[in-house]
Amino acid sequence: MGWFTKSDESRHALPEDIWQVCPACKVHVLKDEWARNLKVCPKCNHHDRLDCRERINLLIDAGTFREFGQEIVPSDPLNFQDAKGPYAEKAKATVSKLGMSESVVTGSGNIGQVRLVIAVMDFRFLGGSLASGTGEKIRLAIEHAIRFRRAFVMVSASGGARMHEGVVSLMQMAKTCAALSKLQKAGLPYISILTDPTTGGVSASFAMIGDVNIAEPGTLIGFAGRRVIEQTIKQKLPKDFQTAEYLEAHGFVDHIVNRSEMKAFLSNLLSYRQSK
Amino acid sequence: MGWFTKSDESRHALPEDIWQVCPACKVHVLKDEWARNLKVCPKCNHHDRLDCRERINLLIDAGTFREFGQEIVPSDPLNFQDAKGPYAEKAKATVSKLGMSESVVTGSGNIGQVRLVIAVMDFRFLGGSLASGTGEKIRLAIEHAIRFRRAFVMVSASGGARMHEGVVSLMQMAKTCAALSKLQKAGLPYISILTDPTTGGVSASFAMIGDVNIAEPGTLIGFAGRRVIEQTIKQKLPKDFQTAEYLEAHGFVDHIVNRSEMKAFLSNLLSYRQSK
Amino acid sequence: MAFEFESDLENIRETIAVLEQKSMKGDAAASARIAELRRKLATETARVYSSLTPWDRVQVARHPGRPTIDRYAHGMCDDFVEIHGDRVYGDDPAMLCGFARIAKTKFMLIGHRKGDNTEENIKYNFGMANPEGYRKAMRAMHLAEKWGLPVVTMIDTAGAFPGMEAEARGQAEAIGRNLMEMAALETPILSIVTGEGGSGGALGIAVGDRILMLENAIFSVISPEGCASILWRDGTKAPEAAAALKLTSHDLLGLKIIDGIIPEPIGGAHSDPDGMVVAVRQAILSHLQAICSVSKSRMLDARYKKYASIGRFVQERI
Amino acid sequence: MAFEFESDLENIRETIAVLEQKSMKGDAAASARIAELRRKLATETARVYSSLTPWDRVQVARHPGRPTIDRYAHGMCDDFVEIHGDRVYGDDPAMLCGFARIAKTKFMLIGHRKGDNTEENIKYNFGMANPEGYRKAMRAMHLAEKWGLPVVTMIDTAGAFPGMEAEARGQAEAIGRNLMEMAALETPILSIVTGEGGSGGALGIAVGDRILMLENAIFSVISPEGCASILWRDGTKAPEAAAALKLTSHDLLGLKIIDGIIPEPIGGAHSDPDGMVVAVRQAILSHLQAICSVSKSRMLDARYKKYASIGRFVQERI
Ligand SMILES: [Zn+2]
Ligand SMILES: [Zn+2]
Repeated sequence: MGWFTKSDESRHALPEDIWQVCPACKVHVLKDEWARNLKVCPKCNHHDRLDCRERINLLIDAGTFREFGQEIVPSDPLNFQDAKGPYAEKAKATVSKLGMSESVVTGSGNIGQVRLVIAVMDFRFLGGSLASGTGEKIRLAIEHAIRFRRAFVMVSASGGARMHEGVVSLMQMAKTCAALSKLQKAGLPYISILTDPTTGGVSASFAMIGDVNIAEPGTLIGFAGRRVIEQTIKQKLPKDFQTAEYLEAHGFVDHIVNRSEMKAFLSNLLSYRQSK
Repeated sequence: MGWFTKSDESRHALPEDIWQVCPACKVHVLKDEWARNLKVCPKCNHHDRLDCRERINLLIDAGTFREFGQEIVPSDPLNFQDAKGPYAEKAKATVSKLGMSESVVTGSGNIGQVRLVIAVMDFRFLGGSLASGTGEKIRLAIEHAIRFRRAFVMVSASGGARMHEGVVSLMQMAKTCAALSKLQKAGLPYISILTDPTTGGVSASFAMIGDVNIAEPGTLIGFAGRRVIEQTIKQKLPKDFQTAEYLEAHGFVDHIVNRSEMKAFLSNLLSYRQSK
Repeated sequence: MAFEFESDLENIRETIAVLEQKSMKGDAAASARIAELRRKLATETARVYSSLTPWDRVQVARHPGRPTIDRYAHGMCDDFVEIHGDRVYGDDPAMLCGFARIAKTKFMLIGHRKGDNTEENIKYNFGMANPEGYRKAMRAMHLAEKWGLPVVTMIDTAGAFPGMEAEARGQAEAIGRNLMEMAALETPILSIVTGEGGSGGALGIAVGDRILMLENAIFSVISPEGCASILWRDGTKAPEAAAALKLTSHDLLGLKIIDGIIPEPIGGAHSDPDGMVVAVRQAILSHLQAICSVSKSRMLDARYKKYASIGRFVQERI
Repeated sequence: MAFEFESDLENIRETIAVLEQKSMKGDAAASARIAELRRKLATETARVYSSLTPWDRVQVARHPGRPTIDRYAHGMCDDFVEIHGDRVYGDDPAMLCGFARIAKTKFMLIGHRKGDNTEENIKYNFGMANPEGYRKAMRAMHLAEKWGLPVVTMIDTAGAFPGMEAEARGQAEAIGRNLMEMAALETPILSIVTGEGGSGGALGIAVGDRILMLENAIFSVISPEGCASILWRDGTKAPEAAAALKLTSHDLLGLKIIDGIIPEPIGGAHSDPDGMVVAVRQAILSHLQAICSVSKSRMLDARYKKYASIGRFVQERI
């Protein structure tokens, strides 16, 4: 376990910016090691968040990813404005800052011999919130999967629906699930990968209804927020509440898979699809 | 409430055999009143067991019932013999004593304008046990319902599978449910009426999977026996455990209906079937 | 219960009450004045209710005197047979399901259940369903599909219940599954938001071929209070949030999220519950007739297109 | 663990053990005698196991050394991916479900899970599933149906768990629903009773296109002890009840309830678990090939006829 130092002394002897502090156990890990370990803490196995490009690189064979629907960007159906100003500006700034058009990236790509359709949410984009552009991109990806009879893999990471788009955003839950019902009818596999965090309207739509639900260890998965629940029931919640492990024990997650094994697991799982 | 006396004195002044004692609350009721009240205790609403003829008279318009499969009688696939002697003799004696061929009576009949197929179990026949003849009669009744596109109504009253026929009897659970899966596919209504008692292999096959499950008040409904459960979990069970009311609260019974209202309820319920 | 925006109306009502006492004692002038004030009350009520702010409507939508689903079920239906249970865990009293008939029109009625008083509200968990409520609703819909009955859902909830047990038993899964299965349900679905249409807990039974709203009902991705405390960092900005969220029936008709508005009696549904029930009854009859007249495959196509088209603002990009 | 009917064998085994000690000390005569005794043990074992009484077989079927489903899953499969949960309430460790592959043959493996030791047995509830186990199994079957995989179920349970919570969560409903849905499942099902096939809890995953039994497995409507205490009013009459119930593989093949017997290694599955696993592997491969070769509609017809014909003894009426 050479990646993280054992003594404070040796740590302080090195320049600050080469260290990554694990958000969970606070251990210091060399940034190189942290990256090589796929942002997973070598000490406590905390799975730190990946952005959509990192996730696609993790799961899809290099050079095979073809992105869909980059022309779909946020819309502002409500002309929404809050205390900090117009949503339109905030969204525009996010798009240009992150260089991605919405909170999800969709496309097709290969894992070995298998070509599949994948949608990957990015929590950096307004908390991975589900908005009209997000829902539309996911719907189009699912329809692509149906057209080409490919499996659909959804990687969720979201705080829920984007309130700046009001009910239009809420309705993306219905839209994406309607597309999934078509996928279901077409007999095509739907794998849902739940990553930290998968909550609110995303958990209550496409994320929990995979043919197979896979989660990374420790992932926060839940409908209502912890604080809201504690206020409602006026008691403290168990520590493991709403973790992937809790969800597995309660019958909602099929398998918890370490990040380093995720691609192999997914590849093997999809090999069970029988060509009809 | 003139049916039952208020004083012991007046009761003792009358000949013994005109009284019915309620098995639940021990109140004495005049036999005439007891019968007129459909064997329901006017004091505590205890629903005493009906035999199959009484049940058919209760539910089906007089003169419209046509029985099926009277030629099906118990068979003895195992040549079963226990401490008391051969099952074949016991079964034969039961048939001749009760004047019915098996533990279920099946047929078609009318409720108002609607003709339906009905199967009624009789607890007097070896505890209403499910045996090969029972299963076969139920299967044939369901197939009749499918052929003539009628609703199927099952009135259960059984302690479970008849062990004298071994696995042949167990397999009647699969047989009847297979027939129900055909009824389901044909889009025909299946109403399950659970009467006291509905337990064991009957509860774990056709009785609990109605489109609509109806029960009489206080009906014992359960898979395992109370004593077995108490021995297993080493604690006392709640008083209402395995009652119709308990099952309704736990999501398995749609409606609890008093005997006097059962026919009208059933008739009204079936009126919701849309002719396609 | 009176609202802030009703203070003028409340003053008139109080004056009428005082005059009525006098009138009973034989004061003829008072009687005349009462008649005049009643006319004024009607005019003023109409004026006030025609210019409600979104936040006002939130109050009206939540008014405890609004008809509950029990009132609709028994007031507008000529027959109603409740069915219980999800067949896996329990029977959720916060979700009412049953066979319903209006004249010759039969359907499956499904909806959130609020109470008429505190006791009922506690029993019905204030209309906030648990997973077993959503699963019971789905079971009822599949039963309707099998028996050839259309489905009418009535939405009136602050949201799905945010409880520990609800999470443990899969609140998210239950709602998500409903969304998927409703999209493919082979029987017509008419959804009516009668009061509060709160977030995923509302949507969980609202994937209709048509969605109607009562005039003063609201339908929102989040409560105005919740939105205000997150985006304004100040819960008292709920009125601003309510306006920004475009949660009223008129806003949502404009956004083409909903398909129609059922007008409320002047003064709101709570001021004339019976009148409201009659209006909903009529709306159900006419809309069911329309959606039941198309073929199954066209209905499913149209339902898919309806939801697929929400949020495609290609021409209005930021 | 040794059975009563194995007492002769046990004597030989003990003698061998004593002689082995001597042999290790260089006693050549002992070595020769050991070889002789080993041959005798093999012959005697074959003799004893070829004439087991039904009650003997009950003991063998329950032997803690028999291969469990985990042993099969990992011993015979080239790959196994467990899936968890019923998606409504929990994940029942007493029911194992997962994608499985033997060479190029892929299927969904589902079965009761007993443990290899006390700790595991407690964890797996001694192979007695709760409703969520049956519901997980059904979910796995529907998943197999969707993905085009056949289903292999392995039955080894004393029965469905008779607990208070199991009743509250619908043990009866869960089993009944499985019976109905398995009958219509649009993918082939191969069921193998590997140990105890106890009553409804066994049948709940046993509605196969073919049902096989391991030679010493049992399949019964009730445990012999239960039957004896009810019909003989004497639990010690279990051996008589076991005989009367016709619960052995040979009896049930004769009654045409099952479709085949998988022979066990001489001395029973527990005496050579690896050999047993290999035999089951072969049986799965050959039977799956057969049942997967017919069309879907013929398969469903045949499945229906199979169950419809059980218990039609028109010619043998009492
Ligand atoms: Zn760490
Ligand atoms: Zn009584």
